[in-house]
Amino acid sequence: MEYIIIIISAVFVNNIVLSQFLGICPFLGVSQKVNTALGMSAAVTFVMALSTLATYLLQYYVLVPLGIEFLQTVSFILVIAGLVQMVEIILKKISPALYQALGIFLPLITTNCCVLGVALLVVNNEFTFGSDPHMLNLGQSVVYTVACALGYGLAITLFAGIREQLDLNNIPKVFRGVPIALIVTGIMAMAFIGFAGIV
Amino acid sequence: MGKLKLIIDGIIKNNPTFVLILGMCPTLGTTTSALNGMGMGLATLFVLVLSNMTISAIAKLIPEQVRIPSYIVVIAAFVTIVQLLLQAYLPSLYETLGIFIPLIVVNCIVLGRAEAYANKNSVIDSACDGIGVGLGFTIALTILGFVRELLGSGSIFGWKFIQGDGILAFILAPGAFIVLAYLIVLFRTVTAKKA
Amino acid sequence: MITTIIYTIVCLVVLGLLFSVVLYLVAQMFKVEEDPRVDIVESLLPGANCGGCGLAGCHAFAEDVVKASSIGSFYCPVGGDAVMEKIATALGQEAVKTEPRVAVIKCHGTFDNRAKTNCFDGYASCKVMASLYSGDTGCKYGCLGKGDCVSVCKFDAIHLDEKRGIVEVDEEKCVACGACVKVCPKSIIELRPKGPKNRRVYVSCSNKDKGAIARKACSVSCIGCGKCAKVCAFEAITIENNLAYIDASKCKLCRKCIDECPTNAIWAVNFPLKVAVTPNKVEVQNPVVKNEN
Amino acid sequence: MAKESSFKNMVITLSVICFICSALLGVVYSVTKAPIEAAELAKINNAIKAVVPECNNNPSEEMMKVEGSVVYPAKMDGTIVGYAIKVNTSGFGGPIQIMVGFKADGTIYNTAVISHSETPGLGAKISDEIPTRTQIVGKNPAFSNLTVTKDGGEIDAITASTVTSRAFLKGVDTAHKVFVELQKQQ
Amino acid sequence: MKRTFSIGGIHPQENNLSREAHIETFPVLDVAYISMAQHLGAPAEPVVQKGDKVKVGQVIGKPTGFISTFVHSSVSGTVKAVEPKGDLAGNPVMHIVIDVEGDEWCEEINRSKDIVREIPFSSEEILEKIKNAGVVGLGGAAFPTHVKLNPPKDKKAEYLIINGTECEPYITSDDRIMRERPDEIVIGAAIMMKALKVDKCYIGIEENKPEAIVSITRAASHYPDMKVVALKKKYPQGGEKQLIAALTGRKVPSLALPIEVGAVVQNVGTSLAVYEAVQKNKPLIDNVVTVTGNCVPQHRNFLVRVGTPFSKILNAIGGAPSDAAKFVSGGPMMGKAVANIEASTLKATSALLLLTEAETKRKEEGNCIRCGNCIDACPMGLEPYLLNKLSRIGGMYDELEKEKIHDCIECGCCLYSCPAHIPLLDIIRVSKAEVMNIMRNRSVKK
Amino acid sequence: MARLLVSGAPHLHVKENTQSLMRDVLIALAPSLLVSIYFFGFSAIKLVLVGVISCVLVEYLIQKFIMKTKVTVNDLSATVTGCLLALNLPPSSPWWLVVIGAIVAIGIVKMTFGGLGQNIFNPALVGRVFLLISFPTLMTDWTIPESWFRTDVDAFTGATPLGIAKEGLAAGLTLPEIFAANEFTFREMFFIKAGGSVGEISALALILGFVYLLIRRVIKPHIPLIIVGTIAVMTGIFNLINPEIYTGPLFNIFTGGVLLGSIFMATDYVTSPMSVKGIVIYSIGIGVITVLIRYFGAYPEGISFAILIMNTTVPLLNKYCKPWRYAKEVKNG
Ligand SMILES: Cc1cc2nc3c(=O)[nH]c(=O)nc-3n(C[C@H](O)[C@H](O)[C@H](O)COP(=O)(O)O)c2cc1C
Ligand SMILES: Cc1cc2nc3c(=O)[nH]c(=O)nc-3n(C[C@H](O)[C@H](O)[C@H](O)COP(=O)(O)O)c2cc1C
Ligand SMILES: Cc1cc2nc3c(=O)[nH]c(=O)nc-3n(C[C@H](O)[C@H](O)[C@H](O)COP(=O)(O)O)c2cc1C
Ligand SMILES: Cc1cc2nc3c(=O)[nH]c(=O)nc-3n(C[C@H](O)[C@H](O)[C@H](O)CO)c2cc1C
Ligand code: SF4
Ligand code: SF4
Ligand code: SF4
Ligand code: SF4
Ligand code: FES
Repeated sequence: MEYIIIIISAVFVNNIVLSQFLGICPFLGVSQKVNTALGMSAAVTFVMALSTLATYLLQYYVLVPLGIEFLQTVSFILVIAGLVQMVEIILKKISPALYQALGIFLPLITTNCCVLGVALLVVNNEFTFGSDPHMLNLGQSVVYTVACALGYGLAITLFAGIREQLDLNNIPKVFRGVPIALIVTGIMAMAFIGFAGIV
Repeated sequence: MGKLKLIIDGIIKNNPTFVLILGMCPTLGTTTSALNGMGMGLATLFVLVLSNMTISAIAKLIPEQVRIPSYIVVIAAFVTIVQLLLQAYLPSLYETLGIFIPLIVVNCIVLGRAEAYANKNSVIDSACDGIGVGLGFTIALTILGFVRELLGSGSIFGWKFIQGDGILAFILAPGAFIVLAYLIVLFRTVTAKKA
Repeated sequence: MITTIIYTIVCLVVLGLLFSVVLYLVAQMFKVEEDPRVDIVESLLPGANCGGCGLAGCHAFAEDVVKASSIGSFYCPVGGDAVMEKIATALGQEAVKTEPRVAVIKCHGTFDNRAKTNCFDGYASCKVMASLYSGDTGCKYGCLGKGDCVSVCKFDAIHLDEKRGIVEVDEEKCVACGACVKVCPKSIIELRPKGPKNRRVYVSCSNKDKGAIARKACSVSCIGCGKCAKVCAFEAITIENNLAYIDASKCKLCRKCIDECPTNAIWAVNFPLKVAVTPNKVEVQNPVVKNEN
Repeated sequence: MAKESSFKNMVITLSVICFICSALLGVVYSVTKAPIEAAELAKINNAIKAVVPECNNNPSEEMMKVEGSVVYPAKMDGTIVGYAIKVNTSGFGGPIQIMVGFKADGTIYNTAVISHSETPGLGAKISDEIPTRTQIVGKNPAFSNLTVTKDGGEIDAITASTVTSRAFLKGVDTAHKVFVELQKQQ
Repeated sequence: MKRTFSIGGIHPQENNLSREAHIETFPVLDVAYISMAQHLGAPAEPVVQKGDKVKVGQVIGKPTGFISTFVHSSVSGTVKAVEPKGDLAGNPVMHIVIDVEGDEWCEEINRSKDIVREIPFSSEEILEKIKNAGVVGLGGAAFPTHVKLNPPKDKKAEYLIINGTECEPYITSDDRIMRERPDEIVIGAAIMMKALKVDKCYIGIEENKPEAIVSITRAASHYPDMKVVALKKKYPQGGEKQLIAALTGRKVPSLALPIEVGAVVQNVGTSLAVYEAVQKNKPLIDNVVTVTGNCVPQHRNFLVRVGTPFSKILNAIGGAPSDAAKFVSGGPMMGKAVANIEASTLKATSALLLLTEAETKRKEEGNCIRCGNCIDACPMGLEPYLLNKLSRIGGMYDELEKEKIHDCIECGCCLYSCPAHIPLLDIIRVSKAEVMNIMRNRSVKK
Repeated sequence: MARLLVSGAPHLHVKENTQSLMRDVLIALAPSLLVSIYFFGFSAIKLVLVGVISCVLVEYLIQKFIMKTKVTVNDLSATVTGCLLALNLPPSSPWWLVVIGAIVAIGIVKMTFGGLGQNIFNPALVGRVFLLISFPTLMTDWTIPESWFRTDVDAFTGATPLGIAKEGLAAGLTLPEIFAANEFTFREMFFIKAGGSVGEISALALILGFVYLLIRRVIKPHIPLIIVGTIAVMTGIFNLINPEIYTGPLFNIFTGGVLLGSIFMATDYVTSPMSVKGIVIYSIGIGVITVLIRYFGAYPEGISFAILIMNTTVPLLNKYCKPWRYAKEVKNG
């Protein structure tokens, strides 16, 4: 039950893009086509799960015992950057098509706030899933991270669908591109507020 | 190139928020009031200038393969410094900005400027570029925060001029997106007319 | 205190080491060969993605150029010779020079030059109209005036004169990408050399009907009478299917043909003012508005 | 141009950069460590000061744990004049940390919100001056029904933020339980 | 429940004003203008020259390709000219202009009205006779009938389907021939069955023509293998894919011909022409043309010789009424608007329809409101609104192909039913042609 | 004879146009409007008038002065939006609330997307939701401003049945207790009920409108029926599991905006899927989300959010749920 609450909360209620404001740049950037958005969400999910796992271990088995938690930011980002670059290299080899589709945005996953953001949230924040405030354990962290990534995927896929449709429409010139995308996101955020309080 | 022009370019032509559309997360996440926006902007400015300078100084020494990780480590170090300083001397601001302070590391603007400008230019030019872009960011965040605060809470820099609440949607997530959209449109129309 | 600093240093250096070693190994294991020249060429291109080169955008152009053995058959109309030269240098080849060209409309059947015979009531598009019938005037060859070429032009270089029912090319803006040539269902747009000082002479008509029929349909039609060909000292003019054509490479811009043409179908542009008083130009100066649509 | 990406170069560069950065960080950390701790302490102390009657001890030094909550006893010349009790409760947007100050007789002296993540403009108002706080000051939870009016109590909720108000009052209630426990222990 | 096809379709107002008008023979005029492009495929090549004397039924044009057929003179007289003339769309097409002198028919043509039931010919002989008679499909497309009746060897025909649906509003020429000449039609069908070597034949007629159903049923009772089926009224039931689906439940796959599901569809008029060609040696030189329209005082069904100018037919009903704003050759849904009323009738001209401005003028185009009416109306299950949007962006050929624009049968249901009055089919037609072209080039490359 | 018209086939078209469709929607809304005028008196008229006028005005001003395109307020779509916006607000709303809603609905949600037919989200609903999150107190204030027909108004002030149920549950009561304390009879809910938005007062009037729209073939019945069906099934199951805390089908269908939303708002052509397959998923989604929000969410009412949330999925539904294509069949099917 607790895991279900975690998932619903992270996917719908506290959607990482629509209510936490994380990972907006690639959200706006890689959402022109549904297929790319799906690829991006897959990549983000993968990277996020992996990096949270790594950073969680780093936090609790290295930084905390050594009393150097302030090194969080540096060490986390280093780990994440390494992982992303690895994924990039591997992807380029295994699936050139996907690589092409995600284009320059793969390296940008590094600078996607949601990866580092979630890694930091997981080890720094108290959560109230199901019970009183507590820190997440490893299992919860991974589930939470994956759920966040799924929420990201959900948002970006819906958004890409909308943008594909917008491409067929006659948007006034000044609104084309980012402004209309932001307005759509805003209204999506408004719609998702409906989920407020579900968990 | 004139240093002043570099700075002004950063504010107008390369405005990170309105033109380059980078660093959206702090832009949207911290601008519930003008002061918060400004604080975030200044913190970023600080990191941006220092990292730009450092990177332009060391760019030539770094092999291609580890370029990005090296830059990131440098940036992260500066961010951590900001983080520690804020925590020590401005704890309340540190608390309001919350997670967005460490996230300056991944703010695309910082790495973006390092990649696009600092590693090709001199230290001084990079510093000016950092100041310009950082100011552009700060100004944009302040304006965004100002508008959201004005509409959403009915106050200006914390000074409340109406009784009760404003239009709450503007300080919630949807308002952030929508106000930014209209500011970008405004910016586009104004700059297009000038050009 | 010192221990903290030592831990910090050790921790971060170890991470950095790990990072570089692992990355290096992975990079070795998953190496992909890619021609770096594609990126170089693409960065040289204007990035308009107009398709004027006949390929699917600038990236495709770059890929194909790099693949091909010689760049002779490639030309980017937007970037022009300057860009082609840069690409050639980048690839270590000679660039081919192409004369600058500009689109010309080979029809001048304005509303007052030709009468409407019916009223088109479908979607306002030349393509749609041409797919259905010969057009709403007696001339089966002329401009349909629905402006497909206008909407396809990425450079805002072609405009529809609503009052006179004909399109006009803005020479300054036209980059001769050829998009309008491709889209015009009546094939009346031609890319012609710009000519010295932008001066050129051409037949502004595409009517292939016999003289009498053409004349009846349009007052400025080429009736294929051949007078121009006779008067031309340079054999630049040929008549085929009742239509005259001036070969730009032979034409010496003497403009004798212009005075000879009984229907004012030949146009001379950008010559000094004296010539601007040809009947054509007079008419341009006093457009009679008569759009009955 | 940048140096060539040989294995040796990569490793050395990255290590050196890491070394310099970490050394720098270590130093900055050492320098800011004290002020950071001071700032945190000051925050707690300020909160304590705001919620307990005047005292002349340093409550944060005499902190104790009761029923999982942190209690700071305030003493005037050695006699207890009140307690500041820090409790966690969960509001609309996540955990809320509040400090409730009791006088020795059990009436509420004052309350303070230490941290929260409620919605700006709605629940976030608990950290500003809010009706709830002024209404409960001087009341003794043992004798008053400190719940929102909607639940039959005597406190007006913050407009449109019943959830936050309930959470706040639940926190007060928890603190009061801790207070009762403290009384029992003595 | 009467049968019909399952997806899409519309119910425009029927307006069969001329359904009670008997077929009248239209007088032969002074000059006939006979087009060489009267059929789908390659135009015929003239085999006569200026000054030649021709008789009715004499070959004046010969086929120039596999999908092509003969053209015969519909009058007797002297060839006045062989020259390009505007067709109804104003585009130049090779015509043979004949000055009419008397009405002298070729000898081999049997002009008696007797009904000849016996079919003494073999399948090959039948095809030869049909080809020599220049018979083309009269259902609209004018596809050479002998080609259609000769399916590739690897495809087996199972059914002959006779299309008597006449689903378009206004037109009544098929209705009239079914009522007036049922026996010939049925024998024509029997001939085609023999040519195709099939033993099943459906004759589909929409229920709004009860008299035709009765008369054809009576005539078909001689042939146990023929089944007359009354169908629910719905446009475009006459589309061959829809008719096959309604009658047999089979669906012709995308880009395939009806023979893929074992069916061959022929119009009732074609059937009549086949009868005359095979049993009477009479080439296709005349056909029934409905002349009608709400603004027309008289509604007529004329048996018209091929090559009669439209303007002359209009004169016969007292000239075009002053409020007629559009002439349509064919029905209001599929017919072609006439730009040149000096153009003359073709073998497959089925109607001349006069519409007023109020009836036909396109309403001002609005924004698509995504009402989905066009989707509901499309009998091919396409999304016309989307095809329209994709087309207007330009260059989206891959997407259009994915949306199966090539399946569009150009029935016009979408444009008809759009409340925003978007010229859907105008736009789809052009993109469809482009997409089909791309597809063809691709398959040629392969 | 004038010059001949020439165009591609077909040469006939339907008589309906956008304006006539919108007019039908307005006619279908008339019964509800009349009931609310009867019940709320002048304030209902005021809200609807302000809604319509401000929506039309905003559209007019934007088209005329900002976009400089043809003004198309004649198509009545802005009128429908204004009308629905007003019908979705509490009767006691001040007029400026409607104006803000109209600016959001037309200015942000419709015109920035290019106007009629191009918007992704339902304008009236975004307008309403915007107001709901911006002015939570005003938007949940259900006091009845005045009444032209009854004097015992007091009996009808107070929250909506949904709100009462939600509050009661939050306060730890069980449903039977809540129902005992408040009278919600089916009869009242069906014919006229107190508490609620201007337009959701009478289920009967809404259903009349539904029937009119069906007869005029303006909408297909799928969306409303599936939404109501889904809600009925889902609440039925929950209600069976625990009737103490989960309200039942009748209560859920006839209270709140389910009928107004499913008949008039979820059916908006522009923002609902094009194919039947898509429509089914869309409608089920709306039903499920509505129930989830009502049972578990912060808001007592969920249909507006549910429709908006499903609006975001419409492009994907259009992309992946194609109509039943003719030619998919393989040989000799
Ligand atoms: C985006 C959003 C944020 C909210 N934030 C809070 C909050 O911080 N505190 C709270 O108690 N309720 C919050 N709510 C819930 C509603 O405002 C409130 O529960 C509901 O309107 C009931 O009104 P009431 O508090 O007047 O009973 C929020 C709702 C939304 C949609
Ligand atoms: C939309 C549409 C409607 C048609 N309606 C009819 C019709 O009413 N009657 C008819 O005989 N053929 C109609 N046709 C033509 C038939 O599809 C088919 O081509 C014809 O029956 C084949 O016979 P034919 O070769 O003898 O003409 C229609 C075609 C289409 C695409
Ligand atoms: C290019 C082309 C080739 C065709 N080839 C054949 C064929 O080989 N056999 C056949 O029976 N029909 C053939 N058809 C005829 C079609 O099946 C169809 O009957 C004809 O296009 C008339 O259809 P319609 O009247 O429904 O438009 C062909 C049609 C076209 C356009
Ligand atoms: C059946 C039907 C339902 C409609 N529902 C709405 C609605 O819920 N909200 C709205 O703003 N407009 C509605 N409209 C009007 C119009 O479609 C709407 O303004 C468009 O979304 C604007 O592009 C409706 C129109 C019709 C025909
Ligand atoms: S005759 Fe020549 S100039 Fe006149 S309309 Fe035709 S093509 Fe144009
Ligand atoms: S030039 Fe060709 S494309 Fe342009 S308007 Fe004339 S007919 Fe159309
Ligand atoms: S014309 Fe084509 S797209 Fe339109 S309804 Fe008919 S088959 Fe469908
Ligand atoms: S019928 Fe017209 S308005 Fe309706 S969806 Fe189709 S194109 Fe759009
Ligand atoms: S700032 Fe760019 S993704 Fe967050």
